[in-house]
Amino acid sequence: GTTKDNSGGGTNTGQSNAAADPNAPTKQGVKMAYLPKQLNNPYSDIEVSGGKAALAELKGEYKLVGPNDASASSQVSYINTLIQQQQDVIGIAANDPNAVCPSLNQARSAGIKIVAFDSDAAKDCRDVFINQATTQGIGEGLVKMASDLAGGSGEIAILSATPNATNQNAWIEVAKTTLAKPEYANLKLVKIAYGNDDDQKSFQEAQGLLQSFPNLKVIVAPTTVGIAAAARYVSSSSYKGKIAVTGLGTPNQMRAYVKDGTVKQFALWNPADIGYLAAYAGVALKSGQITGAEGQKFKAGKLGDYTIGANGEIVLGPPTVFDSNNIDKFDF
Amino acid sequence: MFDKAWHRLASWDAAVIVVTVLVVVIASGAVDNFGTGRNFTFLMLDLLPIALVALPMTFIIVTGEIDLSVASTLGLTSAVMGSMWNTGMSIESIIPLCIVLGGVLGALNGFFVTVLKLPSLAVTIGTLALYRGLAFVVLGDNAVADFPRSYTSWVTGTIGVIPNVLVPLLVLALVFGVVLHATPIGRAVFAAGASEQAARFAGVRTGRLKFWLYVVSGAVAGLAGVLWTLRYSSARADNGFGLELAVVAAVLLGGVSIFGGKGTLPGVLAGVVLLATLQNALRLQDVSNEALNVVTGVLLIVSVLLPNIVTRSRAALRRRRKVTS
Amino acid sequence: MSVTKVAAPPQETTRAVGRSVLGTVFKARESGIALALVVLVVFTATQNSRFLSGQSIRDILLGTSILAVLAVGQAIVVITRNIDLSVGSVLGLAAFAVGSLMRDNPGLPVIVALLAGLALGVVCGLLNGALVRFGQVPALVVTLGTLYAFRGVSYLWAGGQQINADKLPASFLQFGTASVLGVPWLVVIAVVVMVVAGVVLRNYPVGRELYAMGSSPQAARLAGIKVGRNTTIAFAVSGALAGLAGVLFAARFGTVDAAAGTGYELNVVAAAVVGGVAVFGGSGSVWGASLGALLLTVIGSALAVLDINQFWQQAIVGGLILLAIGADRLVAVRVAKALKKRDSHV
Amino acid sequence: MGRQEPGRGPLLEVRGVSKSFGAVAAVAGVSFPLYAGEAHAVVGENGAGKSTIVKVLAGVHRPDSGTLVLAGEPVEFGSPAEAKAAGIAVIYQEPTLFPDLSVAENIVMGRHPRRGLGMIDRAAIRAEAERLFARLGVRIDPARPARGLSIADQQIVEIAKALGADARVLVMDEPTAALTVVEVERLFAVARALRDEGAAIMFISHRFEEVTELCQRVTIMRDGRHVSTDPLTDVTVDEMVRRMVGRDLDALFPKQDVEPGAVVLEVDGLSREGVFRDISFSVRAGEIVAFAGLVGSGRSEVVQAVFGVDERDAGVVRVNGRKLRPHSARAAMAAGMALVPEDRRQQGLVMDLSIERNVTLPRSRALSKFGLLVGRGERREALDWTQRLRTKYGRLSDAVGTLSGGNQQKVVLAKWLAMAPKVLIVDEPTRGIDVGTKAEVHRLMSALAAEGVAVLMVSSELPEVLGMADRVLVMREGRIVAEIPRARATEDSVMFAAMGQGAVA
Ligand SMILES: Nc1ncnc2c1ncn2[C@@H]1O[C@H](COP(=O)(O)OP(=O)(O)OP(=O)(O)O)[C@@H](O)[C@H]1O
Ligand SMILES: Nc1ncnc2c1ncn2[C@@H]1O[C@H](COP(=O)(O)OP(=O)(O)OP(=O)(O)O)[C@@H](O)[C@H]1O
Ligand SMILES: [Mg+2]
Ligand SMILES: [Mg+2]
Repeated sequence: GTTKDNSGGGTNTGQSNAAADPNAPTKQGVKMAYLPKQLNNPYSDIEVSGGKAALAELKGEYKLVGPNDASASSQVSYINTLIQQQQDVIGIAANDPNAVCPSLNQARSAGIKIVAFDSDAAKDCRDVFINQATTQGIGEGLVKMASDLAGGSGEIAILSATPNATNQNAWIEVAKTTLAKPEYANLKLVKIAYGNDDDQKSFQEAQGLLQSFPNLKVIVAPTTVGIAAAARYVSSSSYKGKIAVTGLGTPNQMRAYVKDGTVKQFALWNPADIGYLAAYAGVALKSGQITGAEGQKFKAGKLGDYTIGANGEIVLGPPTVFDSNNIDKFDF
Repeated sequence: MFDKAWHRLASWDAAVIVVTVLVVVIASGAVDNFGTGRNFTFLMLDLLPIALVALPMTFIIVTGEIDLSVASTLGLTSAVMGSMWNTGMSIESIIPLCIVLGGVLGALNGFFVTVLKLPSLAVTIGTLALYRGLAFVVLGDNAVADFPRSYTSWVTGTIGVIPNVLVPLLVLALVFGVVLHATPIGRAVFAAGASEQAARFAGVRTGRLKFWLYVVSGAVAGLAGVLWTLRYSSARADNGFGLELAVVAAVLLGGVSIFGGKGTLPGVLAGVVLLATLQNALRLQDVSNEALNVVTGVLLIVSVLLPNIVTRSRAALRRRRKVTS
Repeated sequence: MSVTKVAAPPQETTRAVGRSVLGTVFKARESGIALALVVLVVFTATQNSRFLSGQSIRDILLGTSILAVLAVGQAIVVITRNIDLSVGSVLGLAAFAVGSLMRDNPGLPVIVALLAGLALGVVCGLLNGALVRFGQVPALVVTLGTLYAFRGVSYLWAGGQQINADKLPASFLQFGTASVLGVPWLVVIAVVVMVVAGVVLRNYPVGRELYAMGSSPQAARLAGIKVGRNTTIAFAVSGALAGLAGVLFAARFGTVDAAAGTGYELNVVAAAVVGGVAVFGGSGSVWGASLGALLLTVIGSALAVLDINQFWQQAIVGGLILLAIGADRLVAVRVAKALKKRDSHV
Repeated sequence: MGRQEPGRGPLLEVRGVSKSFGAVAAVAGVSFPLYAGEAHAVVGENGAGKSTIVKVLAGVHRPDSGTLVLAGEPVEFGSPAEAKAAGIAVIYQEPTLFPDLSVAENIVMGRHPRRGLGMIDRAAIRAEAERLFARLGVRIDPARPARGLSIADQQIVEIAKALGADARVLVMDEPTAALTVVEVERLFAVARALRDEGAAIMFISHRFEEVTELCQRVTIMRDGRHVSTDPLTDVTVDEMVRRMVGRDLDALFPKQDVEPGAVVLEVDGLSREGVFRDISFSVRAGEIVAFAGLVGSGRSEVVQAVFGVDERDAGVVRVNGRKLRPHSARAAMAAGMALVPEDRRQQGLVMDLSIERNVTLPRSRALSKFGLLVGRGERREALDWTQRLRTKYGRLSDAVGTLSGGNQQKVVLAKWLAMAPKVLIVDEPTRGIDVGTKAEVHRLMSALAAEGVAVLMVSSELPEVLGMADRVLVMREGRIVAEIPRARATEDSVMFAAMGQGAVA
């Protein structure tokens, strides 16, 4: 029979081998559709707003579609619709790296370029991936912030998004290996909770963490929904001042909690820049200036020049750490 | 005049079929990219799980019961399929095991409904939570993705524009249709739904019948779970979340009475196609998901409201005629 | 004649004995849940004493209050042999409506928010009620339809907007956590709702009529009960309470988008069913339903505190629902058997 | 039509009331008066339209034509609530209790006594229930739920409900059907007291002793029409029966004499706790055996247990010497047994299905080819049997619910005759069907017996029992108390056995 061992689960690549022409003219009127994990999520709204701005600069056509639930199967239906509508580029934040793969490959065979952003699809079914920061950088950064807030020792817990979230899981992996290093020997990760990127669920999970672990010092939430919910819970409870909240969040959402002292510091890249960069990468792909191979370069408007890294990854840059001193300089 | 009103009611499903055909024709003309072969493929792939699960659901609703746990059964079989694959079992033995598992989950519903005689709505709300919860227990954080190419590509593959999976669906639909409309079992299903007591007095073993319907419903949901997993090459605990409402909506839209005793399988298939086509066409027109929700809900209510209004206004008319004559 | 006369006296004694047995059996339903609750709390507290800390109890009560308000409304509808699956969507709609109202008019007092939520809920409930009453469409179908439709409306309205805590007036947010005499406002409101509904159902004719309708619709009509009117009232109340719950939700969580309350309907029905409200109407109480809500919330908290894998939570809730309705059925069968034996003249 | 009563007008008058259900004219142009201080009997055969009149008075049905006149004023009741408000209390033929509510609450539903703040006064409710039960001389715990009450107790609660309403007009549709003689006496004492206080009472019963004991005036109905209204002193019981039936009884029951063959059905020691006990009897080929007894004596339960739709606790059923699997209607059918149940609307027919489907439902397996039901087999069979029974219908595909009662009954018969039974059990075979059909049904049963079928009949109509049966088994309180051969079966002997010693005094 066919078993895991002999099925050869990993599959051959669909990478296009056409040569890139860095000097090809930038196409106008490129139709690019954004398919975030889920509509009506403030974080992805900011992301795609950057894409919209970039496409206006590039004289392309911007479009936003997506499901109301963060499920892979509904994304597939939307990819199919986009294929039918003969888009030029699809920018996708994949809910499940593999589930969207067959459809994305169908899109590619129909000549559509795929730019994964924020959350990667499997490598062999997209052209490039816009990574907000290196996984290593984020994972280590999270641990460092937690360590600072905990004073170098004590219990910490992670409040993540969904159990399947690709990014968060990758960052948590890095965080775990980082914690194993001797300089963090006194930090103890007691639990990883999942708020499913649902505000209310995250709120309750934060509540549960504080009840279960009386000695908890820091909640690290590597997701914007989670950190806001955790901060809100702590700020309205008797734990305020005793528990530190940190992680990845948007300045606008977190401003109130930084001001009232619940949150000392947190980090994030500018989400709008991800969408912005994705649009430039998409148009460059469509114009034939790049194909997604390592080492190719393209221009990304106000963000400057970028080089494609290994596996078609394009890294946006290091995240910004926000605290009470600088938070008022940002508005997103 | 009695029989006319009656016929009007009974042919609600015929009306749905006509409306479905109309919608397909109009969409082909008016919606860009709708009438292409590839879109047909996508449409069929999207409606496959709903159509599949709707087949036994039709039987169950015709007997006057309901099964809300189907989507969770789908999710649980998908999760189990993933974890079995991880243990290194062969896919050839996993697939039948998953279908059997679905049957067992259905049997538990059947036990509660027919042996303990509990209301099916309450029972299947309970198992809806239970099975979905167990799916998460089984697979937790993981998504199993590395299913064999030969299988996943068969599920997404086509013969011309006809998806491969349409073949088993059509075969099953034919079998379910024949059983419902042209066999003693079908007769018993209608009788049990229209009047359980009268059916028992005519020698129908209603408890046993319903029990097996739940088993079949579970098994088909298990099959749907397998196909779902292979189609998205992703076994996840949340697969098919919320599908039960879409299935019930399609069945009711197809003219099946929620009180049991009435309905046809062609009508249900038309209901499934109508819902899926509307969604597909409206989405191609860039109508948002949210508007689709409203359309689905309104359609559902109208589908039951309309025949009621028709029969009642006919009855009122008749009364008036009688008084004047 | 002599036969019946001789038979009479022993019959009387058995009846007198039966009464006390019956009394206890009837109270057993809700006390069973209460017992389960106590066992769970005690067990959890022995594992983790923090479970009984002030903050923890406050959190549980706050969590329960929203679910309990919904469960009270659901119980009222289910008692009349109907069901309201649209409550989650009504909650979402009301939460967003009230959230944007408060955001745009920061000066409004909280009471306006509450009234606005109630009013919106009543409108939704009346729509359900009218469809059930005049359209003669089964409640399950109507409210399944409006579950989609109301949710769709809130998405259409909200789009991608999210109303964040920093946009809401502080007075409104405080209302979500503040207390009077140490009891959070939300809990006060939930208790008031529960007591009012409980007293009306138990002590006012209209309440008794709702039970009668659920117990036997035909008999209700023959007894001169205005079945149509009462059905509409039940749906309107359920809608109103869902609207109110929406306001509480917005105040408590501070962040509202169009998805608020998605999937709540199953929790609410589960709370009512677990609390002993019979799905086929005619029996159960709002106390039971509220206890069911409390039990479900405590289970959630306890599983978190006991550090049980959160994935088990849903499975345990499902198993509990089955257990509750199964036990309910067994009690009912027992009672029926006991009554039959007692009355048999053979 | 009734005789003019000089000096005072009627409290409530029914004037030319007609009511049809589809093609069935249940009541056609009926008029009679109800006087204050008088008990008025309405008698007629099953299906004569008595209950329909009751429901018109109760505001359940709106008459198609005709009016009700209350104290000289024409009234129109749009709902039961309005009739109630006008002072009309009704005891329906079928008990209409709320099983989940307490007995006391059932009694006061719709008119709860109140105390402060408009709240229900529970103590008063309980006191009222106890007062009413005391008046009726029964002991029922007011706090217990109505679920599980015996039919007799249910009926008593219904009576208490009506008495508690303090009505000007008290309408009682067969209130005594399930009661024992003692309880009937108490009821009558209360009714007389109410009557003497000036209430008008309408009383329906199939027992003439009761009618003569309580009432002063009698209206006779036949086939939905008014036959006569007279003071009871002016008519004899024989005269009433003659007017009710409208023709000679003997002509109605053309029982052929058949020499009984071997024993086909044998029932031994059948028991079901709380319902019937130790039932043993046998039926021979060609024989018609009748079960007689009061309503609620357990006859229907016995035949349902014999057929296997109900469970039984003990006992054996044999057909042609072979034991039947208990609680399996299918096994009984396979052995050649057929049951025409008493309640055709609930048990006999699937109202929403077509005539054709109903007729062939028990035989769908036999009619299928390779498991499939295709072709015209079903239709041919349905056509054959409905025609043999001279059933009137539009099309075979019409829902059976659209047929008149008598034709529905024929469909039930067709359904079971189509399987050519060896044992035919008929429970109240002529309930609610018209006189002509009744004769046809009797002819048919007689003919089947002549062909060698063993027929077991349950009937509450004494003339039917006396006219058709070769042997009468009388049941009382769940037991067979007498076996009376045709030669000795008389109204007196059967009633005597059915009511128990001393009852027929
Ligand atoms: N709701 C209904 N729909 C159709 N037909 C009906 C309905 N109610 C009564 N009938 C028919 O009307 C006729 C008169 O019925 P009704 O109940 O008034 O008889 P009845 O005199 O009370 O008989 P019984 O002595 O058996 O109680 C019957 O043929 C019955 O089948
Ligand atoms: N719903 C019920 N709940 C409790 N007891 C019942 C119920 N129905 C019937 N019984 C009891 O079963 C016994 C037999 O009733 P059954 O209807 O079989 O009598 P029957 O002789 O066939 O009368 P009928 O002429 O009404 O058919 C009675 O003692 C009655 O009290
Ligand atoms: Mg009657
Ligand atoms: Mg009977």
